[in-house]
Amino acid sequence: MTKPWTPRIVAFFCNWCTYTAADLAGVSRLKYASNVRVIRLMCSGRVDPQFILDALARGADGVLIGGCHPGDCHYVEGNYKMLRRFELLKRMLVDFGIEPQRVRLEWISAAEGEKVKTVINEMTQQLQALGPLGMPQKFTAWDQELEHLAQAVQARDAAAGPCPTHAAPSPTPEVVHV
Amino acid sequence: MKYAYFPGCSLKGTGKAYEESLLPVMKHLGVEMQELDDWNCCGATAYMAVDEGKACAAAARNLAIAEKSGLQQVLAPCSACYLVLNKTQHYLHEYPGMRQTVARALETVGLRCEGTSAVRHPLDILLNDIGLEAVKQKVTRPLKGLKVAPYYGCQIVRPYATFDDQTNPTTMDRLLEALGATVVKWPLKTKCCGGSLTGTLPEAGLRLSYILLKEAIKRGADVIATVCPLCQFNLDAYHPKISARWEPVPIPTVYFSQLMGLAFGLPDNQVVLHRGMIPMKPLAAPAPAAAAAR
Amino acid sequence: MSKPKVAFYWCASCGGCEETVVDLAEDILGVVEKVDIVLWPVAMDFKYKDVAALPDKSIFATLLNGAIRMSEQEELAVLLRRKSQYLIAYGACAQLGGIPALANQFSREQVLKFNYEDCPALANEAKTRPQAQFTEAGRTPHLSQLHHVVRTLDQVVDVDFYIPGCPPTPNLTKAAFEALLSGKLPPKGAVLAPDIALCDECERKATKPTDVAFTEFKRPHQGLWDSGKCFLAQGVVCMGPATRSGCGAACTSGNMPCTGCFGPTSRVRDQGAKMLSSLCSNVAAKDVAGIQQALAGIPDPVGTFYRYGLAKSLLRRRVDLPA
Amino acid sequence: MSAKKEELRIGFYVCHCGHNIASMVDCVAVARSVEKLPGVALARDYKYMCSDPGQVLIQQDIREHKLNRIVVASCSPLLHEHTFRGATEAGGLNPFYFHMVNIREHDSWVHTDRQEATEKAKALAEAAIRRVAHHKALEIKKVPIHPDVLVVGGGIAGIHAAMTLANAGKKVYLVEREPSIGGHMAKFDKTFPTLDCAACILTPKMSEVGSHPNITLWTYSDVTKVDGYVGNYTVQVKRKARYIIEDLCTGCQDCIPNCVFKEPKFTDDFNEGLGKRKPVYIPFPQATPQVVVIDPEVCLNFKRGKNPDGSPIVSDKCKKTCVEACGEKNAIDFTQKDELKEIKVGNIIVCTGFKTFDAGRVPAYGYGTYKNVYTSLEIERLVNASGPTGGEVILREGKNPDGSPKTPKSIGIIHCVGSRDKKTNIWCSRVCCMYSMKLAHLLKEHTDAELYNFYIDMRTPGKGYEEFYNKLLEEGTHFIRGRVGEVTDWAMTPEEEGKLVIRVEDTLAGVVRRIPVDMVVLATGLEPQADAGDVRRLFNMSCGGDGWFLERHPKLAPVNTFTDGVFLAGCCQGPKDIPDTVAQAGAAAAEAMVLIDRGYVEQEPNTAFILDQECSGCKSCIPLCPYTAILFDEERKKAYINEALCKGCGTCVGACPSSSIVQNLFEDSEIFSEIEGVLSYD
Repeated sequence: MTKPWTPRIVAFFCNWCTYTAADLAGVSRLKYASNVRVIRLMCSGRVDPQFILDALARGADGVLIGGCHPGDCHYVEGNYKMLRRFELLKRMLVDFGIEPQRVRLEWISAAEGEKVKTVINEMTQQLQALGPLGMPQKFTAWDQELEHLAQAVQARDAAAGPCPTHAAPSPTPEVVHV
Repeated sequence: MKYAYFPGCSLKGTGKAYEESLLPVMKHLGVEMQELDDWNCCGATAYMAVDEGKACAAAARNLAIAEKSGLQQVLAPCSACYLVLNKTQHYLHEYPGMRQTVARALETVGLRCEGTSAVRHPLDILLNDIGLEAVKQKVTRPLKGLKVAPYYGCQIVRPYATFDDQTNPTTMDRLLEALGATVVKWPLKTKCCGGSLTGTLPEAGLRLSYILLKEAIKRGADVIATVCPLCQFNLDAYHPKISARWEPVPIPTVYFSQLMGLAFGLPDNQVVLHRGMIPMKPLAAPAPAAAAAR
Repeated sequence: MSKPKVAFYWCASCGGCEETVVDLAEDILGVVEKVDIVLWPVAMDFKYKDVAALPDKSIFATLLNGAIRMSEQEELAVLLRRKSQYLIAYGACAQLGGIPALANQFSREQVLKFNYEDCPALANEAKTRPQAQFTEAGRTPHLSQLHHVVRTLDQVVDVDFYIPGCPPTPNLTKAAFEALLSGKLPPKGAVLAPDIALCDECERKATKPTDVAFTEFKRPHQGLWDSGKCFLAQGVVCMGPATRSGCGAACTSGNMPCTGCFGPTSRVRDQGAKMLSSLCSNVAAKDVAGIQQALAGIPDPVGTFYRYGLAKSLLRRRVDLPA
Repeated sequence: MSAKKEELRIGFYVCHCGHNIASMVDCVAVARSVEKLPGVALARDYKYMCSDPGQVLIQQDIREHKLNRIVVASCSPLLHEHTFRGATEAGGLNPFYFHMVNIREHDSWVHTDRQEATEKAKALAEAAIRRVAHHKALEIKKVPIHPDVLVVGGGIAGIHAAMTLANAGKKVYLVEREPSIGGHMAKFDKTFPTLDCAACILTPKMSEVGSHPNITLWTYSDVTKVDGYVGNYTVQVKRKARYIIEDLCTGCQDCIPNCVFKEPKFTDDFNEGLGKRKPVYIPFPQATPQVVVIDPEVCLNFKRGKNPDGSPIVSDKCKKTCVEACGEKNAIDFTQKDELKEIKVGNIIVCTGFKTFDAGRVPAYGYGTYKNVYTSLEIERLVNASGPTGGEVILREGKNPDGSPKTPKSIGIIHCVGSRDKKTNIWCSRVCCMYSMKLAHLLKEHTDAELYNFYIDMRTPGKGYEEFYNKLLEEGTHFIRGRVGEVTDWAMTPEEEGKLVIRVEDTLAGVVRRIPVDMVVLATGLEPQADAGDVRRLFNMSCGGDGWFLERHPKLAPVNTFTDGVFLAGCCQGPKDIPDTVAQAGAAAAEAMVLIDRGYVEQEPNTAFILDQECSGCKSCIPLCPYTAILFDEERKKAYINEALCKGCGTCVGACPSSSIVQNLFEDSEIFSEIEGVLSYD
């Protein structure tokens, strides 16, 4: 049985606001889509854009970053730093052909369990409409041209017969890895 | 400023005085009103109670025509039209099911309603788009000494508080004050006029009209200013019956737009005070000095 | 006893890397003295079939420059890998994709269409395009084909070491030869340059304030720059903080900001993302409009942050292009 | 690489949490799936991991199976990370070789499909397994706690918390922004349900605070800045100029009758505007400290306008009869300026209280339109013997034929004004039913009027509360169930003439009623203070969506906040009555004492450090640190982090362009492996 495709969301939540809000959503037994996987960081300022790109490259269909509301950061201004990165990253991802809805930054305070639910459900819905990003599959597809060529060369070489191996092997200096 | 104008049935019939006075006033203020081409019944409140889907479709057809006209603002002076168009707009945004129903219905006549236009009330436009300063500048005959009871009725504030407070609206108060009138303290601003009960259950309906009229007189009002054709009709047309059942409460009820026309010094045929059944006392003539200064 | 065999090869590159080998000047003599060159198309006449005829692993080291852009390049890369004990990605293109990899923002069709049809400087009324093969006079030669994707060398074959740079400096090249020949080699996969960012050796470092807060960004052509002051302090995007050192800060010494050709340090997975992170974090504005206004000075983030590293970036390529 | 890499032996435990997890997540399947992952030595499922046997299980397994990493999949790490780190340590491992997976709050409780929830649990578990492989042994830092405590707000909560601490021998700074402590409680006449006089029970406590050797009382003062962290807060307090030298004022109040203003003519806030005061005044007779205050806004010795530093301009135009009256005490100082004090404390208790709902926001009830509509707090002052009328209940409008003020013959009390209402505040203010009945009782006692209570529901959960309700019913107070539609003055019958008419649907009788009364009392609800947002930011707390300060856990940490060393008490956390407020204040004091008596706090070792060899000295990180923990070594041209100042946000790590900064517990490799893990499911 093959399951119908559903989007994968990797979420980076700050410890103090959004992660706590997600805990609150749990305590309040709110129900939301199970597509999201939360990674806890101390602050949204810790979110390295590499994490976002890595998540996308590894198969996430969307990335959600959750931080404290502006002015409310537990570490004073970490969320502003994330906001600034996000603004340029969003633009850059469009240049990479990635729909802006796939990467989302939300301010969710510790009290906003309800918002965790709405944001995740909304994002799931949007990604469902966009369809898979499927980077790992894309990488494989892109590299098929290598395989095709390798096969063609092999076929040609086989037709040409084995390599003459008359030349002497090169003397190898002793290798010491330092 | 240009608005799509949705008159609705009343302004072409019982509420003729509203249209006859509002159009010149708006023109005088430099507002252009373009009557919607081929508009139809707003559905009114009764239709909503029978079949929301069909009522919305009927109302949405008007919105669709407005969208097609390219005018994003729909001016709906009649309270019932204003409410129904607004309600339809809300339903289209909030209920996907309703959006589909309406879309299917409109499709059959080759129309689409995106729900993008804003439904506006004349008071909203006067206060927020034109501004009281512009209104004041047009006043040539301040309504000095005229005591007015501002009567908003129910539909422009309930259930949607779009541009004014729900229990104590003040936009008309401020407008009347800008015209130079005195606004009487009148806690019945949004009380029921009796609505259609005046015809179907007169004992209940007329009683409500009677309370409004009685309280207006008691609080020293010379005239009641209204925004709604049905309110105006109820408060104006049933005096003989009310008088027979309770007591005579002879106070005129006019549209705010008529008072505006009066204050702007527009000709009688644009103020149309003669349309009321209870005549309004003529204003005291302006002091000669003030008249000369104009 | 015969000397170790060495091969030089070039793929999708401009030839600058070859120049570096020549730039070794008299030192090249020392190198040539100790090795036998078995392949060097830019300088000497060998045939591919000569290489193909060599036993596997019989070449001691191959220095390959250029990205892998064409089928022929890939074929040679595979062949040289098989024949070599050490395969070294030489220069930014082989290591990171380099300038040719900027084509990863476009499809093969877009590239061909522009170059053979739309390019304003072109006279090709017949809109002739290169063909993979054609038959003339009874013979059917095969031509190399453009791949869809520009790749780094290590995305095609296993690579032992990397010498970074566009082009690599003679010093690094010499040092690499010395290490190879003496056998004192770092662990496999190493980049043969210091693992610290460029600022370390940039003379302007001292002029960078500790409280930089960007209100705008400028591109190099948009002003005249103080030749002694940190570019970032002047609001010019300089990739130095996110780029490996080892070039001797050649660009900043020439009053041009670093563009990142040495690639990231070993700890970084995506050079562009890290540079973006560092620059944006230090923008002064706190509101979206202000932030966007400041960042408007970076109109082409992909071209700015991945000028050399697009093929090696985490996403590798514009994602919606055909394979 | 130093020693040979140790073989990874991870122990994995998935908790059923009774049915909380097991009902939605197939715990056995999760354990079986994790078992197959590289590095996993054993995987178990267990009913309650946080129980003693659960913890012992971990310890035994560490010893018997030579485990060197532990992963527990259960509830939120914010709840039990500490527990399991403890178990890991007790088993002989460094506690930071542990990682926790949240499959309850983030999984079983929020999803409805068992298969999906199980898949998610597997993915989260795999992420932790991959992550924990990168964990390093870390050491917990112990930081000493400064033993002094700051209590902010001098209402009953602040008073009780300060007294509790002071009596235990702790030094307390009590900061209150009004000229006197006492808060709302000082305004009340009697308290429900016992009807004991508020002043009688409060004022002894107030004067005790004023004279306690361990309490430094700063009234008329604001906290303006808070720096530092648990155990080591540096707090700046602005002592507003009251133009009286507190130490010299004896509280004789001779200055007040001698003020050049013969009659009091300025709004008296303490009496809710029902009374008047002079420019020099004492808010109420029992005020603590017994020190007068001069209001520069109205005192004739000041000019209107401000000096460049914001202080009022002294005109010296007044005859200064007050100074004369003060005589040799010389306590009046017109040149006094606001003074900034800096104190060091280890813990902070926030008791900033509430404000009452602005009744004008419900125009239908006529507050501000009809003079005889009152708020409940106005009535508290009106029935109070030391209030503006000496306890006589007289109407604002209307006179008897003989010209004397009128006493109401009928009074309507409207409940839930600004409470349980979507248009204003949705919460129940908890105290209004009870205080409305108290006021009904007091008003009846004072006036013998007919009393009507208009309620939606009667809410009397509390000791003796329901009994009080019964007593009121017996007293003959009318209770009408229904939300009042409006208060109006249009009369329909002769009896209604000149009265206020309350229109209400009596939902028990099923009729719409019109009840004419002389006086309407609006039982206004409780709201967060207007500046709650600023206070929250000042102390780095969170607010709920409704604006009340947020406790760390509604049940298990009701007086803690998300900031260690900052505690809550009283109505700033949510509406509550005096007994609950006092209980909470005691709890907050106890929580502070826990830290003080232990003497140190443990700091999560999630600080960042810079790889010295790798740092290029680009200085990108330095401006990013809000704690100035990153410094530049000018000699070596490299940046370094002062670990003592680092709070562990990781912002510099995310921004280092050459990845040369590492955050303990949140290393790049740990997070990358987590990303890989969460995406590993099919």
